[in-house]
Amino acid sequence: MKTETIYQPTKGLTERQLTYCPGCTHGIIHKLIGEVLVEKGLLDTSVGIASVGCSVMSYEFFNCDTQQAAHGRAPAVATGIKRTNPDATVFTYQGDGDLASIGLAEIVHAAHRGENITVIFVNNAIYGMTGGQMAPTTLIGQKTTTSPRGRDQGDTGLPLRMSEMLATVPGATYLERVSVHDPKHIRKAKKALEKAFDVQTNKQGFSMIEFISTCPVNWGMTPQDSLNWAVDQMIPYYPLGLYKDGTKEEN
Amino acid sequence: MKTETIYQPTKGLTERQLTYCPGCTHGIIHKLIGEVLVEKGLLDTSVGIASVGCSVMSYEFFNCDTQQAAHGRAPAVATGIKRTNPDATVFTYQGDGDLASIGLAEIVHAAHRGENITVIFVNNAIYGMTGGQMAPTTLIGQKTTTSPRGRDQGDTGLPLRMSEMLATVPGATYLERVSVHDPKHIRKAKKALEKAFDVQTNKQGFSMIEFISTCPVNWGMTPQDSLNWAVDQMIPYYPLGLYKDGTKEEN
Amino acid sequence: MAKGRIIIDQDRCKGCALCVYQCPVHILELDTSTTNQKGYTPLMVNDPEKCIACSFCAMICPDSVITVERFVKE
Amino acid sequence: MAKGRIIIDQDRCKGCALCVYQCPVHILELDTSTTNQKGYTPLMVNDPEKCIACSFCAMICPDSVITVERFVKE
Amino acid sequence: MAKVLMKGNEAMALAAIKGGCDAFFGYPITPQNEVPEYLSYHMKENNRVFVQAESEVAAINMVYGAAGAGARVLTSSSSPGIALKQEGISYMAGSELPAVIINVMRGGPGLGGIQPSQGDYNQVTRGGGNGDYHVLSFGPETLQETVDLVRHAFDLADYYRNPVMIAVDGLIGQMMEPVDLDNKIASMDLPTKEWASNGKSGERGRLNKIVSLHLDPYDLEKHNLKLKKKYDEMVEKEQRYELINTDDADIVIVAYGTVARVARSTVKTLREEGIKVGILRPISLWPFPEKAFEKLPESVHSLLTVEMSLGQMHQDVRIVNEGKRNLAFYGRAGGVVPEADEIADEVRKLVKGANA
Amino acid sequence: MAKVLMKGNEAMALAAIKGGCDAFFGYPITPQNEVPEYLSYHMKENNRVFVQAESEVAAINMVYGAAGAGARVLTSSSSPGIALKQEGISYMAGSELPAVIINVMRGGPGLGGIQPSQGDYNQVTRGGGNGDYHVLSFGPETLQETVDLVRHAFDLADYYRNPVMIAVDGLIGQMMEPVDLDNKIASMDLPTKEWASNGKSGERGRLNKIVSLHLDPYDLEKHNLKLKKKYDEMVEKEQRYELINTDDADIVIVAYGTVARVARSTVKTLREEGIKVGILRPISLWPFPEKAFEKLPESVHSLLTVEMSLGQMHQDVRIVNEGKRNLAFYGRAGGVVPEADEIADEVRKLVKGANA
Amino acid sequence: MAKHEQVIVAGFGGQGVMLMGQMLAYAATNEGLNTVWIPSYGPETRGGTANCSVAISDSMINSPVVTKPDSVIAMNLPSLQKFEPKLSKDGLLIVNVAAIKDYDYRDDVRVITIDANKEALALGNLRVANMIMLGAYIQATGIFDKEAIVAVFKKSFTGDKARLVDINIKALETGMKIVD
Amino acid sequence: MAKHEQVIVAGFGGQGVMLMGQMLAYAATNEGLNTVWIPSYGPETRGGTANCSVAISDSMINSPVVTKPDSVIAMNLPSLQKFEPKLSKDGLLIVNVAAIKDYDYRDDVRVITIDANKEALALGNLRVANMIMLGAYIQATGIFDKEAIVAVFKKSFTGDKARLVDINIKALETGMKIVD
Ligand SMILES: Cc1ncc(C[n+]2csc(CCOP(=O)(O)OP(=O)(O)O)c2C)c(N)n1
Ligand SMILES: Cc1ncc(C[n+]2csc(CCOP(=O)(O)OP(=O)(O)O)c2C)c(N)n1
Ligand code: SF4
Ligand code: SF4
Ligand code: SF4
Ligand code: SF4
Ligand code: SF4
Ligand code: SF4
Ligand SMILES: [Mg+2]
Ligand SMILES: [Mg+2]
Repeated sequence: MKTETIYQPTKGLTERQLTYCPGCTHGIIHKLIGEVLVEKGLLDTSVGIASVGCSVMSYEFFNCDTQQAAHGRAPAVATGIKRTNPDATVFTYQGDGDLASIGLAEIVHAAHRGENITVIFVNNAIYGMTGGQMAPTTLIGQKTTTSPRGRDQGDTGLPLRMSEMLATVPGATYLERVSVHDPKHIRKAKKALEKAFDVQTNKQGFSMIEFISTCPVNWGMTPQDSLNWAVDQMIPYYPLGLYKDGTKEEN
Repeated sequence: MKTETIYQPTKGLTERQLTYCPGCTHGIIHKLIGEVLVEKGLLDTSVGIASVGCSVMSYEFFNCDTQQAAHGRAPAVATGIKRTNPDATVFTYQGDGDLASIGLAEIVHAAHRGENITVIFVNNAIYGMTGGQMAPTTLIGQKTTTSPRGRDQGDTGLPLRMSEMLATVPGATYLERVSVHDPKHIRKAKKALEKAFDVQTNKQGFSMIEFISTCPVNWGMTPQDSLNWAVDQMIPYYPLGLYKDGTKEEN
Repeated sequence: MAKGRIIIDQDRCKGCALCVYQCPVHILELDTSTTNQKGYTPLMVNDPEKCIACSFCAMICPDSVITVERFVKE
Repeated sequence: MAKGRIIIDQDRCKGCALCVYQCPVHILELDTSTTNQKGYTPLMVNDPEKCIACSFCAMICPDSVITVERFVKE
Repeated sequence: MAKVLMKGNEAMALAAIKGGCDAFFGYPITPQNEVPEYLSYHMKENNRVFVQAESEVAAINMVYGAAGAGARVLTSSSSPGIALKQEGISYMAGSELPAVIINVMRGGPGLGGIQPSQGDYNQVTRGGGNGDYHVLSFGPETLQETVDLVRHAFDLADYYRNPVMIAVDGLIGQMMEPVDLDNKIASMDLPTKEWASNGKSGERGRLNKIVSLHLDPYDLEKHNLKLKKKYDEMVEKEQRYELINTDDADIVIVAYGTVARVARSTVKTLREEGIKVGILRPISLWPFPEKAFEKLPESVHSLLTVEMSLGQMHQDVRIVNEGKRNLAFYGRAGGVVPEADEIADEVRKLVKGANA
Repeated sequence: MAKVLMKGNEAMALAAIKGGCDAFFGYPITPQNEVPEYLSYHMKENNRVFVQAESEVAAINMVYGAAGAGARVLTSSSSPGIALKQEGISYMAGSELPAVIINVMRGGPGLGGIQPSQGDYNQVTRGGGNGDYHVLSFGPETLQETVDLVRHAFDLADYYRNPVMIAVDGLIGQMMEPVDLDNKIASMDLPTKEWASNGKSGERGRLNKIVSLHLDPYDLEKHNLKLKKKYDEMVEKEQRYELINTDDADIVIVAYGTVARVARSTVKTLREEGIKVGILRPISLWPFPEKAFEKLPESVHSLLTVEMSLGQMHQDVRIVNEGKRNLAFYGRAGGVVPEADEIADEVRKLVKGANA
Repeated sequence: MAKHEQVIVAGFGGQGVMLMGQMLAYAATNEGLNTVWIPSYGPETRGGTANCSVAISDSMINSPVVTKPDSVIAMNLPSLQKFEPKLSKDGLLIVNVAAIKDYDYRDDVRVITIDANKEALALGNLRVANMIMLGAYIQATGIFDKEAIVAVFKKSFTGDKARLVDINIKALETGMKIVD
Repeated sequence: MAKHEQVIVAGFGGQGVMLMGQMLAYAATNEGLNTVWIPSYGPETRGGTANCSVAISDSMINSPVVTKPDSVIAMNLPSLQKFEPKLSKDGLLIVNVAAIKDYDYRDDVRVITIDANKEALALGNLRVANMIMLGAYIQATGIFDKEAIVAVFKKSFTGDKARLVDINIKALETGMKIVD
């Protein structure tokens, strides 16, 4: 029988096997980026910025030019690249520790300047790479290696919601929070990602897609349980949806 | 005729003559802080944190214990003090360059942790001390030494509104923006300041009062024209008012 | 009859089982009888005839293990 | 008749004139005939009889130059 | 107390608690994560403060505030994280604030790697913050020496009102070894912190200020000279070192930390071969133990510096040596730990007549 | 071209433009503010990039990105600001990225003051970032030399794929002096940046990666050795210095930057008194011009290091000296510039028999 | 009898090789011996190989780094390939042959092969394969007696994990018996 | 004629002392002389005293720092008190006595006193007091002729500020005449 390939590994990623743990959603997000870059014809003109976190090696995975940034500074690195190469498609790939903790000033100011870049923000409510410490996004009660009795509001406050916060920054053009816990949501996430890159292509300014992601290893759950936990625990606190779309305001 | 003193220099400030330029509203804000600390009986148990900016020497002016923090890091310094001395009243005094530019991560994270401190944020839309460079709060079209042709949105984005942004941070309890351009507003500002310190006394978390302030020297205006410019130009973009009051939510 | 089939690049598989849970017709399983190069128990298809070529398994697979082909009537 | 009076600590004054604009009865002015220790033309009161002891001048003065006293009827 | 088997990082964390540490502020980074992890649990147990800061920059400035308010404070990080702390450390030195800083060194530069290294010797001993200042710093060899120094460091920091750094290679942080956390160590008689700016001005009847700003250059110079006096005192009093088998040595290996330990094996092997080799082991990195070199016998004709770096401490050896002895260097970089045999080969090259 | 009178900071900024600087990223700090101020106007005029970053940390990482994408990049700061850039500089060295960094030094430590200083010598020459790396750095004397070096620095940075630092005391930044911005300087033949990661992988047919991570220690060591080769080349080729009146000297002053200039007056005075004194003026700070010392005549019995610091470069003098000559040090700190007469007094103390 | 032992334990991450080494180090500490345990992870952060070394001695331990081990416990093929060559002459090599078919072992060392996975599954828990290997090791070297290790189990597995003590003891015994 | 001149100009911030020094440095540059202008602000950032030094020479300028000036232009009392002692013997001291009553001047230097404020107000603009002092200075030293300074004015005051050229020239002339 004749066959037609309807799904295959994207050319947007290299052949290198991913270094993520089994079932970690970093991999799904990588694939989406690769697919969108290929489908939009942007791969050859893109520069991806790997941040410090489990995705530090993503410079080996994206099938385009890459730079590896210091922890938290990917938006600054992106600024340097984009300003000197306005025609390149520049995107950062950042974890929640990277973006919401040490790199908070850099992300807010990239948005503030209306930097014409795309940010992929992978929120897994934990520091994956360093072994599961508390992140600003860790949920109340969540046990991590530095909140061994569960995150306590009195001591460490309530989790930061980055999309909501950035929505108040005038320079931010497009902000959406998505999830990849099932095919339906993966499709939606891809749509959002497409839009984010379109914003950049159209020189409409700063775009960020926040992905609800998992960390089976440091959450201490199976991959599927992790997806369920993301749905049951994370999404209620981090509602999915569009947080800002300033593309209409622009001309 | 017998007299009664109804207004006099506050004991909340030392005798040292302020180093601010003629007509700079930093001085008015200093007085208000001094008055509130005296009236609330907090002076003897306070630690004020001077940041880097024109107010760097404020450690000489507040009549209480003080620490001088590195540029932007006053909220971190305050955290160190407050956590080890929970009974002290701890406040920072920060300019817009200090708080909204280099110190952005520190202010957001102090709010995020719900740090039980009071922040005095002096927004004069410019870097005063270093000679009038552009701040994140500089208005569109405003000329500064690093936006010599006037701040341009395309290049540097739209001004950051810190109170609005911090209002999205769950840990922030009390946020208000005030002005000191006339006696009526000075009175209102004082009320807000009182409330902010009450929040701290009641261990209700993070409080910040944003003051619309002037910089006659670097704006290149007379002091009175500066007040007028603050009213006509700044306040429309930075509306006065309460941005968050979480004191009711707490018990 | 099968609408299509999946091709598994076994040595890339990390045995995370995410695909297993997504398959609407429940034909996927980990092969616990073996381990691949990396030491994981890889994916296998139980009842290929049932595949409806929905691509769900492939979409969720983080490691690009699965290729999906649809049978085309000639 | 004056309701009160202001006391000016001339050497602290920086001649910024903010008080001048705030005085509702317009009795404040800078003394351009002189300069103080710091080289500024300091504040002076033109018509003390008109002072209503509203404290506006003192409140706006950034440099704590002004003390305000109200006359109390005995 | 009996020795307990502990991981280096955890032992350092516990040692800090035993050293009277009131507060910890830090940010995760490999290979020192067990320090904050351990403390996140045990500081609260002891009613002390643990805060995971948003960054290393914030962490060191929290340390500044807490130290300025009179607390005994610890922070811990690894190489790139220490780089980010340099401004804050300079501020602390300038404001004369005590604190203990642990640096569990990994390979660099940049993100580098996470394997053990001594590539931060310059970073540790020459600051990197601005201005004329020094950080009292130690590079211990065994876990026991490390924990003893961590405990003692709190006293030293308070005594000098200056940051004290414990710089260990990642191996010391990651390995497990039996240690006695209650080992008898010197304890110092310290005055109460009358200078602390902690909101007790009422009680105290005087305002306290923590400041590093001195706008008048003559004031600042006076301040610099005051600091220098402290540094001179450290140079006088805090040089620490161990001389191992040097009494009759012809050749002396200069090495600290894990490298010194490896070199002990080298010495054992070579002594069996009849080669008279010893070790000069700096324990204090700044001040560099210049005095140790004065104690070497005349018989020593060559010094071989061995580092897990491409030659940083070696510059200090050059300084002390003043051209007196033949100098050689051997280093491994990037996280590679030199093996005893490699070092032995280098020593053999220095044996007189070896090359003849 | 005729000389124009310019303020040091502005002249450096213009020199950068003339040096082909494509982009500037920086954050205001006294006493270097005229650099960004000048460029905020003139870079746009020249269709180049000017961004005021939110902090020094962001600035150096913008520099990283732009340099990694192949641009000629400048950043500028002063002492505490440079401290904040140390991590980024270490990353750039690790990733082999070229850029020019201006440090207009002020008094420290901490916030210190805003008066001219050379208290950052350690910061400049010993890094402060993590790991085994070096920054090629220069400490020019006059404004002309400064602008010539700024222009040349862009070539050097590209040639070595390494950051280059121009470290001037605040006086050079703040003073005005006539300069020729088109002075003939050596220009280097540079290959195109095939390695730049700039989104032209399609055109190029190959992916470019900018990375400082090498998780395998043996890989990282290999990388370290590769870097070292470059540093060795710099040591070989980039030692720069001036010998002034040293041919017949008994005593030589070692000084750089403004201090060297002041010392010229000292030499004039003392030569009139018959004291044979000269100057060894390092221009490159790293590599320290060890070769210059080899060129000193036998007659030189003493070296007097003079710094606007309490003795940082002096450690390098100790290294080179190898105990050969009598060493002395004189330093002013905190922003005080030593006067010619003070230096003269110090020299007089070294005249043989002076103390006898 | 003077004790000097340097052993490397190696396998996939997740096979419990770190724990095996730690058990030895704890036992050594309890007996008042000097010991150093050093972990080592491969360049890949996850899913790669992991190993640790343990040095045990009744005198001071100089170089803590084990470069020429007296014993190697290899839990998989890559580990075997990596560490067999480093083993000192006449050393001890214990191999989990669960996934290893043919292998040409050095003939100047003592080789013990065990299908520890099979044995562990027989005990009802694949995860105790490591303790089977450990049992084999202490039996083959005589470095510690069973009780020394059991004492460590009891100290290490507390709270929730206390229930693991028994099966681990069984695994240990199984390993010891295989060598016996 | 060999030119060597070191002058310090000092006063309150806002009195235009920096500009005075710069005018001299520009004039020197135009004539192909070597020159160094160095600003100095007091420890107080604002409202304090400010001064600058200018060194001018037809040979290379070594130490750019002026410690023993040939001339001092003092615009107020604090400046006079600070810099008079540093003036070299037989040096030139030009003082704006607008706010200075009695003062006991050194007798080993040449002293020129001018009420520059009064003169400036007479010209209709207090802010040109500085250029009156400058006029006095060039006249007293002969270091530059009027045209040299006027040329600088014309180059410096452009655009909006071009209208300032005339009054500054008048001020310059006024100063020159006073010394004349
Ligand atoms: C300056 C600096 N500080 C700390 C680290 C250590 N570090 C590496 S990754 C990381 C956190 C990563 O967490 P996140 O960004 O959430 O990414 P994830 O691993 O969860 O995907 C930290 C703290 C570092 N490399 N550099
Ligand atoms: C790390 C560091 N970067 C830069 C500076 C220089 N600096 C001093 S104050 C200041 C800006 C002050 O502006 P703002 O906070 O708005 O206070 P203002 O003076 O306007 O009151 C800057 C950039 C510094 N001291 N330290
Ligand atoms: S540690 Fe967590 S985030 Fe990192 S790769 Fe593993 S599962 Fe994913
Ligand atoms: S520079 Fe501006 S903000 Fe600073 S004191 Fe002067 S007027 Fe006030
Ligand atoms: S394509 Fe659909 S039906 Fe076929 S195996 Fe995958 S998930 Fe199951
Ligand atoms: S999702 Fe992919 S990696 Fe996971 S089990 Fe299925 S095929 Fe294997
Ligand atoms: S108190 Fe009121 S009326 Fe009196 S001078 Fe002041 S402002 Fe004028
Ligand atoms: S407001 Fe104060 S400083 Fe300003 S003029 Fe009036 S009294 Fe003087
Ligand atoms: Mg994360
Ligand atoms: Mg400001």
